[in-house]
Amino acid sequence: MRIPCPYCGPRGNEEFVFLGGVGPARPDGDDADAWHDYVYLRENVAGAHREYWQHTHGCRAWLVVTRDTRSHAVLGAEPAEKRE
Amino acid sequence: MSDVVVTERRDLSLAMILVRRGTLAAVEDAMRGRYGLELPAAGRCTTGGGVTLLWHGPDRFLAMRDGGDATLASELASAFVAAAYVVEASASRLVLAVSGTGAGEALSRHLPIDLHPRVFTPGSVALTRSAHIDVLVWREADAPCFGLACASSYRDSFRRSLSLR
Amino acid sequence: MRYSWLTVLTEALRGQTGWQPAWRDATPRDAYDVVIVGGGGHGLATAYYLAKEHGISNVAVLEKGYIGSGNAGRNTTIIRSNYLLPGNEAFYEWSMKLWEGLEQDLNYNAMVSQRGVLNLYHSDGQRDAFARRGNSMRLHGADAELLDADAVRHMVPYLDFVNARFPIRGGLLQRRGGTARHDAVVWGYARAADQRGVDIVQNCEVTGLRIESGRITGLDTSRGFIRAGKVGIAVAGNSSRVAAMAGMRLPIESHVLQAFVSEGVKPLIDTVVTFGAGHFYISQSDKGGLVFGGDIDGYNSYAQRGSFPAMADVMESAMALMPMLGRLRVLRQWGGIMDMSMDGSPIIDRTPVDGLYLNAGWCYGGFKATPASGWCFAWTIAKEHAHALNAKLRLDRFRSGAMLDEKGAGPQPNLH
Amino acid sequence: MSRLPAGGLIDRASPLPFTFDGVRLEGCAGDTLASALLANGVRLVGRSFKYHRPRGILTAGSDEPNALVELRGGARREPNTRATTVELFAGLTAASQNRFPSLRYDLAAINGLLSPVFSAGFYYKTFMWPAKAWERLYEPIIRRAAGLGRASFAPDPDIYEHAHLHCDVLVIGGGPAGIAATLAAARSGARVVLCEEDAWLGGRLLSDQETIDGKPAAAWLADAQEAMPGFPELRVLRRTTVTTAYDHGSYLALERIADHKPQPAPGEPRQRVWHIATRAAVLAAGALERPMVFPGNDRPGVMLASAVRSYINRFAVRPGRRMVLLTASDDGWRTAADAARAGIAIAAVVDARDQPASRIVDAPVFAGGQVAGTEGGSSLQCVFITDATGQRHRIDADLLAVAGGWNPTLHLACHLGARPAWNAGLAAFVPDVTPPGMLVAGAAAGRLGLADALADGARLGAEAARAAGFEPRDLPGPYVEPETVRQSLVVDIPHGGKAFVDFQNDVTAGDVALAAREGYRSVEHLKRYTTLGMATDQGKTANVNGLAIMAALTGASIGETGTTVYRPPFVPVAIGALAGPHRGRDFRPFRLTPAHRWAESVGAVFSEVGPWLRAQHYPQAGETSWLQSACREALAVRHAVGVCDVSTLGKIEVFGPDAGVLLDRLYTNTMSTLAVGRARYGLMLREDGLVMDDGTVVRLAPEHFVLTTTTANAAGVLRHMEFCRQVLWPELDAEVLDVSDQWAQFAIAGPLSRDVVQALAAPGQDFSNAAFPHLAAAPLRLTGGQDGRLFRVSFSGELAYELAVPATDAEPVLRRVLDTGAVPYGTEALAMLRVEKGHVAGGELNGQTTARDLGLERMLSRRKDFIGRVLAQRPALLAPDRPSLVGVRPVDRKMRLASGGHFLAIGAPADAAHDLGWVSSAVFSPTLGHSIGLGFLAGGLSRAGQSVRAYDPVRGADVEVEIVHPCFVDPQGARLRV
Ligand SMILES: Cc1cc2nc3c(=O)[nH]c(=O)nc-3n(C[C@H](O)[C@H](O)[C@H](O)COP(=O)(O)OP(=O)(O)OC[C@H]3O[C@@H](n4cnc5c(N)ncnc54)[C@H](O)[C@@H]3O)c2cc1C
Ligand SMILES: NC(=O)c1ccc[n+]([C@@H]2O[C@H](COP(=O)([O-])OP(=O)(O)OC[C@H]3O[C@@H](n4cnc5c(N)ncnc54)[C@H](O)[C@@H]3O)[C@@H](O)[C@H]2O)c1
Ligand SMILES: Cc1cc2nc3c(=O)[nH]c(=O)nc-3n(C[C@H](O)[C@H](O)[C@H](O)COP(=O)(O)O)c2cc1C
Ligand SMILES: [Zn+2]
Repeated sequence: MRIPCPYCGPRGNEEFVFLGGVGPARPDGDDADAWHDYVYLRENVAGAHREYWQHTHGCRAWLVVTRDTRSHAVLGAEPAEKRE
Repeated sequence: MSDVVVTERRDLSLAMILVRRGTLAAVEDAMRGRYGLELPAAGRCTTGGGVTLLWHGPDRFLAMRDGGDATLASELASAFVAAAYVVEASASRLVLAVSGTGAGEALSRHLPIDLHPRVFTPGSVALTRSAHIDVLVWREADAPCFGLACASSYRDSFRRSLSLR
Repeated sequence: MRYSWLTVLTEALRGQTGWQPAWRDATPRDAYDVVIVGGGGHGLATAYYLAKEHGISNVAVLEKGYIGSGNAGRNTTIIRSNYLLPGNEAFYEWSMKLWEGLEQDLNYNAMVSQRGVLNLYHSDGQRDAFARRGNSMRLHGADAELLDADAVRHMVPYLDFVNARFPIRGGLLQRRGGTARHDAVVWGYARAADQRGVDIVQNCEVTGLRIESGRITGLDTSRGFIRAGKVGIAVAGNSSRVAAMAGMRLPIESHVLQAFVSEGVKPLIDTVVTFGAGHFYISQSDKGGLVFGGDIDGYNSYAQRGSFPAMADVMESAMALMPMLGRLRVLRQWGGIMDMSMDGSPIIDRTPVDGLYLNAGWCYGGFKATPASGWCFAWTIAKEHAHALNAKLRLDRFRSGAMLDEKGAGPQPNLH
Repeated sequence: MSRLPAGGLIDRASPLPFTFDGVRLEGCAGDTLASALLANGVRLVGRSFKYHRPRGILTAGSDEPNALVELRGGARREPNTRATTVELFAGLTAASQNRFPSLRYDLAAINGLLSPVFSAGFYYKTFMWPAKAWERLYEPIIRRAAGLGRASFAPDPDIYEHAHLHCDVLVIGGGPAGIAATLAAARSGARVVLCEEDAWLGGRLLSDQETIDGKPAAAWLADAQEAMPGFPELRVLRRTTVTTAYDHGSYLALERIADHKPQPAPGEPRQRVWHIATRAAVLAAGALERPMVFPGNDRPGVMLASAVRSYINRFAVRPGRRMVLLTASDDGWRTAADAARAGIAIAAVVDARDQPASRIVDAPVFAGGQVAGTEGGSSLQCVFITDATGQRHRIDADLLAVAGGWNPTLHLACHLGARPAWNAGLAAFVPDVTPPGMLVAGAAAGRLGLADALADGARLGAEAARAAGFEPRDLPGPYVEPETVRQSLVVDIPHGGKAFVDFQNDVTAGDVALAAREGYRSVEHLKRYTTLGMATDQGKTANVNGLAIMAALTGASIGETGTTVYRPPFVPVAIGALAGPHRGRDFRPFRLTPAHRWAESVGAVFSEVGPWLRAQHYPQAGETSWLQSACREALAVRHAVGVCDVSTLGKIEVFGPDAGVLLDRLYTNTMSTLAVGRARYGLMLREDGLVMDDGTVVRLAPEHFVLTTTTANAAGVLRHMEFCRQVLWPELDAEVLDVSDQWAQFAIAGPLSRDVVQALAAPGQDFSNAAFPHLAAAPLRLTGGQDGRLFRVSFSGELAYELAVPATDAEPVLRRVLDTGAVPYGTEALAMLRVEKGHVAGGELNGQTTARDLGLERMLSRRKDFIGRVLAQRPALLAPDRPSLVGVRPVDRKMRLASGGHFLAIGAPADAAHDLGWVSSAVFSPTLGHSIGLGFLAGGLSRAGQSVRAYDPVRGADVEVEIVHPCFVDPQGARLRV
């Protein structure tokens, strides 16, 4: 698989570390249920999936990659952090 | 490929430059003013005033200068004032120079990136991985030579992976 | 038709013409007391034990493809009960006991082969963690032995004891562990369930779950609507997709795990060996192929195939451990979709929907669980509460904090 | 000898001696092992898997199911090697396999007589009684009988290489279609890579008599190859098989560099794996001929018609003297012409189709006939033909050429999971959906004729270049007489005699019928029940025939019946090649600390800790065990001063106005209040509230912190911090940087450590307790002129410092430390010291424990938020019976404790219900003179003073221990504050 790093160009997935789907926003209260859902529950879609990858063995940027989990087709990749 | 020569560059000053967010322009000005040097774009390096600046991730640069007098970091720090953090890095990396007409071909055995001269033009930089070791590789802008750097603790294994003992 | 030497010999004389289908290729009826979604090992075993242990035989197993087309038909067949945590170990040990009598129970030779499972360790810390685990197994009545390097060398002399990057210091051995013929497990349960009246419906994909006032009433399928008193989901890698039909989000991600088989060779490796300093485990099938694998690829996928880095990792580990493998050739590689739970342990439980039950989260270790999983799931569906053996395999354990995290990797499924 | 006097691509002037089963034979350069055997009249080459039937050579390529040999010997023995793909070299040795005592007289051939019993899947119905007999009796017999060749138990002596290629167009297969595609793409200036499995380019052109532009095809081939070096961006890889198509234009190819030599030259790799990344690909892999299913179709002497032509035309070998041709394709008929030209008598031609070809041949032609059987033991002697009227004819022949039609070689098009489509007109499966960027040309696309292959190649080569962003020019292609390709798939369900579908796995038409009868009707069940297509050739010759028979039996169409899944690799690939150089000591790189060389020079014993090598202990003359050394080292720390290399700790710097805020969120305790020049112990949780890591945080300047992580978690913590900073809180004005390799770090510990530090420091720096108290931190100028950082932190519980200096200064500084008399200590002594102090480490920080379990609840700040705060409070994590940290010591102080034992109440039965916890760390305490341990116990310290058993049956140990506070030495911490 080749992940198109917005900074470095397409690279083999061995250069990346995957962290899972981009879920709902991280809660900031004390609601244990909200935390449970955030930490444990996953959409786990079969289809276009927004997910975190870090170009760990490259530029170390965390990316949000949109990838079809059925075909592995990459539909987009952008830095998780917009600098400026 | 027998003409490939690999040398370890020992007498170097290295410094990591972390640009604070929103201050890129200030750092650019400082670099221009102090060294007459442009900040490299992603995947590029620039050289001037004896200093080479290697892109090292978003808003990060590795500065390199011949001579291990360790003044580079403080010099840069004073040039940037608060616009960037400068971290002494001279001891952090093994740096190799790979030269010779067969250098690109020899390196392409080891590096997963495309080193074709049409793609990896002079002044190109890449952060990648070889033999399970993270490496920084660049093609010198003004010499038929590649630079390679990896964390200094991997020195022996990295040299060995390139079949250098 | 009972399988025996006698029938085999009789049929040999009759030109094999008298055999009947091992199971009926059933057409779905309008309604069943219980419908099991998923014709893998777990689904079929559940149906079998529902009929056998609980007398519930108005049961259908709905399978979207052919039975065994999921992970049951593509796993590396290792069976063992070498777990650490209470809540897991007793369950897997019960599974081991069921394996030990399975063939006679099913009248189908699943080639359960207790050839031993040897997990190697390469550091003191690893040795101590294995000791803790082995002791836990012993406390649960399972067998476990802690071997030093010499004992390992005696058992498997062809490992790299000379030039290893991570020298072998010893191993945790479970002699009762081993392998079983994965497809035969599927077919054996199917045949035995069929004989007890269960309908096995292939090419029948469940596309919706109908729920009325909080209770399951039936299923939409590619072969029409089917009414059901109770529904059990046992779809492994597709758990999230089917659960979503009931509006549920699960603590599960689906990841791809690859496996490999070599060309067949004469007996070479006669136990199951697991590398402790890399991702690699291996055994030799009775046909002669070396069956081996390693870690999951590490990203969500429903594609049943992986990419090169995970394969490279396996091959490098293989050579690091067994340099004699160098000239043997990989014949085929494939992938399966793993239902990776957030703590690496499974779920066999009721759900918030009345009459809807969930069996999921098997990660890459659910083959060995097949008998106990079916047994416990059948119990839970029949009695509407968990058996002591699956009491800790709860869906709400992440809410309560009672995770069963054997590896201590936390809620990051690609690390389990 | 069956060598033709002239012609072929062999070099008669270079004879090559070789042996087969110990018999010395001779072939010539250009031969394969198979052609050389045939040239020597050897037809019996192997025995089949199950029935041990005699088998010969069926094909001339990598689809060979029968002619498998053990090649080479000793550590280089390669079982299951296809004789048809081995290039002959001088001194080659090969042996037949799966036979005993010899190939000709194989005792296990008796299995053939028992075959009525050994039908598909019979073992699922038998061998069940008694239950224990499986492992003891049946399985060993089955295992010995199964398998094919024998592997060597010796390590593979050869080396393997991996390399990378990037291109615009990858062409797979160097037949006419591939060559045309290559030239078309290369002319556009695109970077093109052509991979051809064979040592020669040309594909079928090497084996067939074809005319291009009015000249023999060889001329065109020569011109094309001459043109190739003129394209600087073209790379031609011969002996290179593309094995796998991966996602996003990645391909894997295997180059056999030295397999055609006796052994690799010194330093030369045996094989190389190419990782190819391309924008576009042209699959031009040709087609494979299929055999036909009739009784006795496996007898040596039965050969694919295309292979007969290969042996005649390419290898100048006459594979028989009298030939019957059985064909279901027009293409098969060429064989008669070529054979006749080679002096082979044509005994008969059977065209099995309903509408046979009308060709002229000087032999009886049986239109619409079939072969009903063969005779001849281990070498064909006669063929029984049933003609269209059902009449039987006996024809003497020693060669039966079979042309069952061609299957496009579409495997790579299906590696991403697509299934091919049935093309009824062509009577073959053709690629349907292909991987993104892949075009299929020539025979691989089902366009079987040469004219089509050339036209396809040129067109698709250009199209691929265009897709990669180049502007190809269209040039007129060469002229080839157009032909209409006609072939059928003839499925007769044969009666009487074994008719093989899968030769290697001995799957017969009867087995397919049995599977259908027993309900294993899905092609995938058919495959798994009968093992059809699961042999080393992956059913290249078998699958389509097998599923066609199943279709005929079930009444479904072939298209509905479908194929099984195509999986990589296209041909089997050596495990050694896939592993490449990463084996043995090079399996993973080593990280060495800056003081490693020094430690080596003083004879330190190292251990592998993750990527690192760490000094475990430093044996001194006269010491006989690691324990003795470690005790000496630890006591030096307790009583004088020691120095330990702790450079393996992760070191991370955090900068910026928001650095403190970031650290407050990452650590459970507050870091933003830390004063400049101070250090603090910190604890990090995961989002789920369990402990992730611990370490020290130092504030060097208002906007500058440096922190350490444990060695084990260094990479994970860095990634976590980057995630938090970049993803969770991008608004924070803070930067995180790994500085682990810049700094060497030494722990200098013991009551005399202040003297050491003072001696190292350049004059004018004051390290008195008042000036530099516990948890102070400051930059340090050393007497040697180096700049370092000094932190007053202690893991050992003694007065202690950690000194960080740039890695390049490590050795001189360390030597200065040693000159002051400090004793080097390793990880064993370190462990003793920390357990004596009750400090948690790996055994306790195992990802399963909470701060509360560790007795560190007080570190959870109540005044601020931090990662893991809420979920750490879940009820089960607060349950009173959850095991928590205690110290233990044996009641009988002479007893030794080991980590991993479980706690049981005295007198309680040893079962899971009475399990109270476990020992997580155990050491011999040199300070106390006995074993001590840390562990997790239900009820924790509320049981202090009680005794429990530490039950360790896997080590045969059972020790009564007393529960004590986990800190065994200086519980008040007085020593570290002096
Ligand atoms: C490569 C690999 C190696 C493994 N190795 C081992 C091992 O050595 N030991 C071990 O213990 N475990 C191993 N496992 C794990 C084990 O195979 C699985 O955990 C186990 O098989 C899962 O249970 P199952 O058999 O019921 O699943 P499956 O066989 O996957 O059954 C689920 C079935 O549900 C069907 N289905 C899905 N969705 C629907 C729907 N909507 N409608 C109808 N049907 C549906 C699927 O088609 C499938 O047949 C391995 C797995 C893989 C992939
Ligand atoms: N008239 C007919 O019925 C008929 C039928 C079949 C073939 N043919 C003849 O076959 C030829 C077709 O031309 P073509 O170029 O399509 O096929 P080809 O068979 O001539 O060439 C294919 C080449 O691809 C190579 N190859 C296959 N898989 C490979 C892989 N994975 N990696 C590397 N190399 C691989 C093969 O070794 C072969 O050299 C024509 O000469 C045609 O006349 C004719
Ligand atoms: C234990 C085991 C042994 C296998 N042995 C073989 C084998 O000898 N030959 C073969 O072609 N495939 C073998 N396979 C792989 C299967 O052919 C198949 O690839 C796998 O079950 C996944 O199914 P799929 O490829 O149809 O998706 C084996 C699989 C398993 C699980
Ligand atoms: Zn990048």
